[in-house]
Amino acid sequence: MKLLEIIEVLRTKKVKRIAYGVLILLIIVDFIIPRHEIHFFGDEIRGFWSLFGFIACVLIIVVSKWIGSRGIMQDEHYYDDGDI
Amino acid sequence: MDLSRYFTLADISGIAPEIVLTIAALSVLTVEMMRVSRPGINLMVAAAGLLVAGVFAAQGFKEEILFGGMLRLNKISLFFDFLYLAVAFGTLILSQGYLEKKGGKPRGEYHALILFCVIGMMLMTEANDLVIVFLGLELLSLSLYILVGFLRHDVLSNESGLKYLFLGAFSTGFFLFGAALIYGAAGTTNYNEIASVVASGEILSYLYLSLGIGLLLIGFAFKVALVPFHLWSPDVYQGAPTTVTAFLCTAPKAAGFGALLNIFIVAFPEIQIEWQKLFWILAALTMTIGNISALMQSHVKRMLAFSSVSHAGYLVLGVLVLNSVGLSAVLFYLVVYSAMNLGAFAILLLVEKDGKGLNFKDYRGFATQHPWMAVAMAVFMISLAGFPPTGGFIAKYGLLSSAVAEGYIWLVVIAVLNTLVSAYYYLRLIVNMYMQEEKDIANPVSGVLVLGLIGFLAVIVLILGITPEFLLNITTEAATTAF
Amino acid sequence: MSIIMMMEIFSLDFIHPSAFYLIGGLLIPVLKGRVRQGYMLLMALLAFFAVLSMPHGTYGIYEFLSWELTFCSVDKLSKVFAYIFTIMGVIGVIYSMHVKNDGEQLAAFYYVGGSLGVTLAGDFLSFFLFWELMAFSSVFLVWYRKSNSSVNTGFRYLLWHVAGGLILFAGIILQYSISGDLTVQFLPFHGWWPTDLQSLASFLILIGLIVNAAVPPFGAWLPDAYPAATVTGAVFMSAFTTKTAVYALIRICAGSEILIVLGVVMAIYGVVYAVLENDARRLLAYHIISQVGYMVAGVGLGTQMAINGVVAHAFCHILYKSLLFMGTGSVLYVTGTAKLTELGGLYKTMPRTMIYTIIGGLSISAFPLFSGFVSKSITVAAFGEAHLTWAFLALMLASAGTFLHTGLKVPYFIWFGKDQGIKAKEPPWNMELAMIIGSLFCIGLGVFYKPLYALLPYPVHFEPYTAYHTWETLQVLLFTQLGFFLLLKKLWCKNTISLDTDWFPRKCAKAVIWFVNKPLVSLEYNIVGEAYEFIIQKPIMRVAVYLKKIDTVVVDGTINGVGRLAMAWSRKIKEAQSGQIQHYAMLMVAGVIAVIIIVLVLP
Amino acid sequence: MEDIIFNILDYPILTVTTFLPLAGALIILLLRRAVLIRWFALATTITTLIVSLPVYKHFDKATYKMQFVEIYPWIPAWNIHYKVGVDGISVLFIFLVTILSILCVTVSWKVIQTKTKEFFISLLILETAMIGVFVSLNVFHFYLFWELTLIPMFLLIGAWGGSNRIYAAVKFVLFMLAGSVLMLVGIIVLYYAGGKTFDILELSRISYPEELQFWLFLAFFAAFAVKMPMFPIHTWLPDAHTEAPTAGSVILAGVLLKMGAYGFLRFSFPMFPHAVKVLFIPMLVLSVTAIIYGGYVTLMQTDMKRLIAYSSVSHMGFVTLGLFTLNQTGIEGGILQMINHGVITGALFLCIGMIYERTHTRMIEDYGGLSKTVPLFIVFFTVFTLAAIGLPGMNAFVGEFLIISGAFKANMIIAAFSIFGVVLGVTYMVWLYYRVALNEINSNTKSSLFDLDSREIATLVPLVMLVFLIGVQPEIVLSYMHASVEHLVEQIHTAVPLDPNRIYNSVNLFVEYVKELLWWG
Repeated sequence: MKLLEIIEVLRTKKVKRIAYGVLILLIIVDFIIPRHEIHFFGDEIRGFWSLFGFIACVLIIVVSKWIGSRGIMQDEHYYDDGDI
Repeated sequence: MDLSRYFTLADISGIAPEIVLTIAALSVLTVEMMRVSRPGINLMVAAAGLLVAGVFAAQGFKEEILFGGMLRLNKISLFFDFLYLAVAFGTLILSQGYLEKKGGKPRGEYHALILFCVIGMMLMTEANDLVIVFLGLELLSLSLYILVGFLRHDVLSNESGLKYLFLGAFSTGFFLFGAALIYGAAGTTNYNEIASVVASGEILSYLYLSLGIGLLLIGFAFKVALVPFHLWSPDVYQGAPTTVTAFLCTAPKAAGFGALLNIFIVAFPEIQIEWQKLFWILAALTMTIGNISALMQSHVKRMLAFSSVSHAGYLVLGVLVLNSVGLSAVLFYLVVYSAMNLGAFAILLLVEKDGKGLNFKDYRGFATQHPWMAVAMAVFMISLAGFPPTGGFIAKYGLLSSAVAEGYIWLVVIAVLNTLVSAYYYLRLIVNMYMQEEKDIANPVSGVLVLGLIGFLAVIVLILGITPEFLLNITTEAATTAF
Repeated sequence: MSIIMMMEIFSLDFIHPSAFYLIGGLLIPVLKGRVRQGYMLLMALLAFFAVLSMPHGTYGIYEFLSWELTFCSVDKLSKVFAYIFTIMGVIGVIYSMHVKNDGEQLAAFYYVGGSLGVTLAGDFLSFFLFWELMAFSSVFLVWYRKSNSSVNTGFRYLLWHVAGGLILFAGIILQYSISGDLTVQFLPFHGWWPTDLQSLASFLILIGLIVNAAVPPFGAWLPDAYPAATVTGAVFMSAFTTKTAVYALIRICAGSEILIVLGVVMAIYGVVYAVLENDARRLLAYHIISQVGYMVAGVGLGTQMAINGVVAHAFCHILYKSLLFMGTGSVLYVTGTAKLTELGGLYKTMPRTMIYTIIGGLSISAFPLFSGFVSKSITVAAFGEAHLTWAFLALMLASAGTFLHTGLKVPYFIWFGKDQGIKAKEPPWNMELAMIIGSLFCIGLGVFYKPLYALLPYPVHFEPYTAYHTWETLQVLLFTQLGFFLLLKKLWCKNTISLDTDWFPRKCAKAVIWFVNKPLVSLEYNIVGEAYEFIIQKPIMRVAVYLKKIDTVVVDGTINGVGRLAMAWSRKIKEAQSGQIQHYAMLMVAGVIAVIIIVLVLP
Repeated sequence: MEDIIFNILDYPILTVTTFLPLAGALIILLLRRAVLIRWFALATTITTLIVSLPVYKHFDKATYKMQFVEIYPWIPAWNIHYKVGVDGISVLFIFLVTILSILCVTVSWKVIQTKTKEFFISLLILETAMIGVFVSLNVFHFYLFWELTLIPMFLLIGAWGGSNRIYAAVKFVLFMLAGSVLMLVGIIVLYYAGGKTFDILELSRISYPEELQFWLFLAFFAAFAVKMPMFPIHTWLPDAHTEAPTAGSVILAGVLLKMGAYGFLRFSFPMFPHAVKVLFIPMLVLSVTAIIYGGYVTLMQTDMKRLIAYSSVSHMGFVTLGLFTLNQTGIEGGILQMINHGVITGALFLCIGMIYERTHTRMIEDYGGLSKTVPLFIVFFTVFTLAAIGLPGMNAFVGEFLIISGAFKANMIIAAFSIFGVVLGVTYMVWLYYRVALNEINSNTKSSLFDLDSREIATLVPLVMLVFLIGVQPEIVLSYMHASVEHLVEQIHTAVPLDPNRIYNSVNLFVEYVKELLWWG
C-alpha cells in the first residue's frame, strides 16, 4: 500500500542524516528569532532550549532507570500472593 | 223495652269492630257445620271478617267514652286494634295448610278462636274499667289455652296447653284479687274515678291500694312473661303449634303492655313514680335472664321464646319511662317486634317437617340451597339482634334514647350489654346457615302465600330500619294524644 | 430544535443532559443489535444538543423534605466541561458500539451521566450523589473485564473511591454545619495544615477531590485500575473521573498554594514512572497523572490565565488521551496483549491505527499544529508570567518527558520495534471511526484554536503561534528525540511492574486481614458472640415466648372466660327451667311475695 | 353553619360515591352467572373510584372547613339529617377505601368459588359502609355505617374463611359489638348533652362539663380502642386475620383498623378536649405497650398471616402514639402512617393470599428459598417488606419519622421506648423475609409454586407505586391535611389552656379523677 512505502522510505540511513542536519539548522535559526517578553534567563541564551531538551531526555532516562533498579522494579507477580 | 238507659247508638257504633268479628267467628263455625267442602273457606271467611272489622274501626273512629265509662276509644286503642288485626291476618295466612302438615284435621274452630282472641285483646286495650280489662284478659286467655293445645294427638301440644291453663288461671286469680283490693281501696273500678279518688286522697288505705296495684301488675307480668313469671313461656312456645306460637308471642304480649300502659297512664298517673323502682328491677331481670338463658338453646323455637322474654324486658324500659316519647317508642317497638317474630316463625314453619327442622343443626347449608329464604331469615335475626340497617335498631334506639332522657343511664348500659349477649345467639343461626357445611338439609314446603308474607315482612323490617319516618309520625301523634 | 420540541412535549422548562444517559440508558438492555447501537448514538447526540441549547443560570430545583437540591446551575466554566464531556460521550459510544455485554454499556452510560451531573450540580448534595454514582458505575467497567485480577483491582478501585467520597462527604457535612447552606461555592484552602474548623472543612473537601484527581499520595489507583479495565471502559475512564475532579478543583479550591507543589510533583512523578513502565495502557495511565499534574498546578496558581490554561488543557487532554487509549485499546482488542515486550513491528499490519496513535502522541507532546501546543502552553506560560521559574522549568522537563515516552517510546516499541510475528489486523469500523473523529478534533483544535478560546471562562489574551514559542517547543522536542535514539538500548524495557505508593495500603492491608482473621475473629466468635447471644438474643426470645403465652392464655383466656361464664350461667338457668308446673308455680309465688315486699317497702 | 362549604360540583359527589357500591350490590342480587357477577363487581368498584376522583381535584387545601357538604332531611321526628362532608383528615381515606376495594375484587377472582354472589354483595355493602363512616357528619348515620360494617365482615370471615373461621367470626362480631354498643350509649348521652342534635360540627363547638367529657371519652374510647386494636383488647385481630379470606383481611387491615383512629380524630379530640388532656399520658403508655408488646409477640409467630396481623397491632400502636402526642407533626404523622399501614399491610396480605392460593399452607416453616422458585413474587414481597420496615424513600419511613419527632415533643421517655418498637419491627420482618425468601428451598411447597400471572401483578403494581410516591414526595399526601390538623390542634389547646405542670402530673390527676367519679355512678 502507498502508506507502507512511505514509512519504509523514512527508515533508511539517508533520512537519519537529514534529521541531524535539521537539528543543527534549528540551533542556528534560534539566533535570529526575535524575543519579545523575557521572563527568565533561559530566553536570553540562544539555543538554550535545544540543550535543555537533550539534557532533560538524558536526565529522565538515567534517573528513572536508576530509581527503577533501586527497588521500584519488581517481578510481575509481586502482588499476586493473596492481596485483598 | 227501652234499652237507651243502658247503652246508646254511639256505644254500638264504637264497638262495631268487635261485633263484626263475633259474627265472622260464628259464621266460620256455621260454615264448618255445613261441611262446605271448598278448601280454605274458613280462611276466606275469617280474613273477610278481619278486613271488615278493620274498615269499621278506621272509618267510625271518634275519641269518646262508651258504655258509661266502660270503654275508651282513642288513637292508642285504635293503633293497638290495627296491630291485632294485622297480626291475626298474618297468622291466618301462615296457618294455611300447617295443621294438615302436622297431622291434625283442618277444623274451623282454629280460625274462630283466633278471632275471639282478637276481640279479647281489643277489649283489653279499649277498657276504661278494671272489670272490662279482666273480661278481655279472660276471653283472650281461654281461647289461647285451647289454641295452644289444638293438636290433640301431639303429646307436647297437650302438655303445654295444660301447663298454660293452670298457670294462666293461677295468675288471673292474682289479677282478680288485685282488682278487688283496688276496688276496696278506691271504691270504684273505673279508671278516671280511681284517678280522681287517688288525686283527692280519700283512699281507704294506701296499703290496700299498693297491694292491689302490685297484684294487678303480677297478672300482667305473667301475661307478658316478665322474669319471675316467664317460666311458662319457653315450654308453651315449644309445645304449641308454630302458628299459635307466632300469634302467642306477638299480639297477646302487645295487648298486655297496652292494658298495663292504659292503667298507669289513666288510673295512676302520680303513683307511677313509686313503681319505677319495681319496673327498673323487672326490666333489668327480664332482659338479663331472658338473654342468658337463650344463649345455650339448641332448639330454635325455644331460643325465640327466650328472645321474646328479653324483648319484653326492653319494652318494660318504655313502660318505666311513661312519657309521650317513651310511649311512642314502645308502640314503634311493638310493631317492629311483631313483624320480626312473625317473619322468623313463618320461615320456621316452612322448614319444620315431621319433627325435623327445629334445631340449629338443621339449618346448615341453608344459604346455598335456598339463598332467598336464608337472606330473609338473616334479616329477621339481624333485626332481632338490633343491628343498624334494620327496624330493630331504630326501635331499640328509640327506647334507649327515651330512657336516657329520663336519666336511667345504668339501665340503658345493662340493656345495651344485653343486646351484645343477644347478638351471639341470633348470629348462631346465621353461622349455621352460611358458614357450616351442607348436610341433608330440610327443604321447606313452599306455599306462595306464605313466601309472599315472608318477603313482605322482610321488606317492612328493612324499610322501618332505613326510613322509619312514616311509622314514627303515627306513633308520636298517638302517644301525644294519650298525655 | 429537537430538544426544544421535546421540551414543549413534556412541558419541562429544561432537560438535564444527564437525563438522556441515566434514563435513556435504562432501555439499553431491552434493545438488541443495530437498533441498540443507533439508540445509544441518538442518546449521546441528544445530550450534546441539550448542552448546546442550555441557557446560563440555575434551574431544576427540587426540594426534598427540608433541603433544596439544585440539579442544574450553568455558567461558562460548567458549560465548557459539559461540552467536552458530551463530545467525549459521543466518541466513546461510537468506540464501544461493538460491545455485546449490555451491563458494560449501561455502566458507561451511568458513568457519563454521573460526570455530567457533577458538572452541573448546584448544591453539594446532588454533587455528592452524582460523585458516588460515577464511582460505582465506573467500577463495573473494571469488573466486566472478567479476569480474576480485574475483580480484585475493581475492589481496590472501589475502596479508594469510597474512601475519597467519605472524606469529601465529611467535608461537605462540616461545611454545611458551619455555613448552613449547601450550594457549591468557592472554599479555597490556604497554608499547609488546617488551622480552624472552616479550613478543616475545605481541607477535607480538597483531599476528597484530590483522591479522584489521582494526586500522587492518593493516586495509585489510576495506574492500577485503568489497565485492568475493559477495552472500551478504559477509554471512558481516561476522560471522565480525573477531569470531573479537575472541574471540581477549579470550582471549589482554585488558588490553594499546596496544589502548585502537588501538581508539579505529579507531573514529574508521572513521567518517571511512565518511562519504567512496560504495559502500554499502564504507561498511558501514569501519563494521565503527569498531565493532570499540569492542571492541578494551574489550579493551584489560580490566576485567570492559569485557569484558562487548565480548562483548555483539560478540554484537549480528554480528546488526545482518549485517542491514545483507543489506539492501544485497539491493539489490545486485536492482538490480546498490551505489553511492549510482547509487541513490535505492527506498522505493517495496522498502519492506520499507527497514524492515529502518532497524531495522539504528537498532540499530547504539544507539537505545533496540534491541540496540545495550543492548550498546554497556556498553563506553562502562566507560570512563566508568574515568575515561578522552578515550576516553569519542571513543567518544561515534564513536557519533554511526555514526548519521550508517549510520543516516541510507545509508538516505537509497538509499531517499529523488532517484529515479534504477532498477527494483527485493523480494528472494527466503529473503533476506527471514533479514532478518526478524535484525530480530527486534535488537529482541528490545534489549527483553529479561536473557537476553543471563546469557550474558556475568562478572556484569553495569549497567542500560541508566536515565532519564539513555536521555535522553543520544536527545539525541546526534537532534541529529546535525539536523546531517545541515542539511548535507545538503555530504554529497552523488562517485563516488570513498578511499585507504587499503593504498596503501603496493599501490604498493610494483608497485615490487617491477618489480624482480623486470626485473633479478632476468634475473639468475636466465642466471647462477643456468646455475650450477644446471652445478653441480647436469648432474653428477647424468652420474653417473646413469655409474652406470647400471656397473650394467648391471659388476654384470650379472660375474654373466652367471660364467654364461658355466660354459657355456664345459661346452663344453670336452664336447670331452673325444669318443666314441672309445681316448680313454676312455686317460683311464681316467690315472685309474688318479692313484689309484695317491695311494694310495702316502697311508700 | 359558617365552617362548611357546600358541594359545588354538578352531581352530589359524596352521596353518589357512598351509595354506588350499594346500588351495584342490589343489581348483583339479580345476576346469576358467577363470571357476570365478578365483572360487574369490578366495574362497580372502578366506577366508584372514578366518580370519587373530582373530590381530590377540587379539594381546597387551604381551609380546614368541611367541603362538598350535602344535607338532606332524613328522620325529622328525631331531628336527624343526612349530612355528609369531607375535610383534610377524611378525604384521603376515601381514596384508600376505593383503591383497596378494587384490589380485593381482583385478588378474589379465582379463589372464591362457592356462594360468589353473597361474597361480592357483602364486599360492596362493606365498601358503602366504610365510605359512609369516613364521609358522614351526623353522629346517627356515622353509627349506622359503623355498625353496618360488622355483618358483611362477619360473613366474609365466617363463610369464606379458613378452618377455625366460626370462632374467629363470632369473636370479631362480639368484640366490635361490645365496643360499639357502649358507644351507642355515649351517642345518646351526647345527643341530649349537646342540645338534642346529632350534627358533629355543632357538637364539637359546645364545651361539656368536665366529668361528662370524661365518661363520654371512655364510652367512645371503648368502640375506637376495640376497632384499632389497642393493647388489651386486640386478640380478635390475629384470629380474624388468619381465618379471613385474602380480600377480607386486606379490607380488615387496610381500612377497618383506621376507622377506630379516625373516630378519635373526629369525636374524642374536638368534643372532649379536657378528657383528652387528662388521659393523654395513659394513652401514650398504652400505645407504646401496644408497639412493644405487638413487636415481641409477632416475633414468635409461626403462621405468616398471624405474624402480619400482630405486626398491625404494633403499627397501629404507632398511629395512636402519633395521634396522642397532640401536636401538629405527631397527628399528621399518625394520619399518614394510617394510610401507609393500609397500603403496606394490604399489599402484604395480598402477597400472602396469592401464595396461599398456590400452596394452601400459611406455616412459615413450609416455605423457603422462594427467591429462586418465584422470583417475580419475591420482588414485590421485598418491596413491601422494606416498606414495612420503614426504609427511607418509602412511605412508612416518612410516617414514623413524623410520629417519633412528634412524640419527642410530647414526652421524651415514651418516644425513646417507641424507637425500641421500631427495632423490634425490623427484626421480625427481616426474620420473616429470611425464612421465606432466602432459606434453602423447602421440599413440600416447591412443587406447587408458580410465579405471578398478569392479574396478580396488576393487583400489586398500584400499591408499589403508592409506596414510592408517598415515600419520595410525601407532600402530595401531607398537603391535604395541614389546615385541618392545625385547626384540630388549636381546638384542643384553646379548649384547655396548656399548663405544663398539669400535663406531667396527669397520671395522678387521672387517679384522683377516677376516685372522685366513682361516687357519682
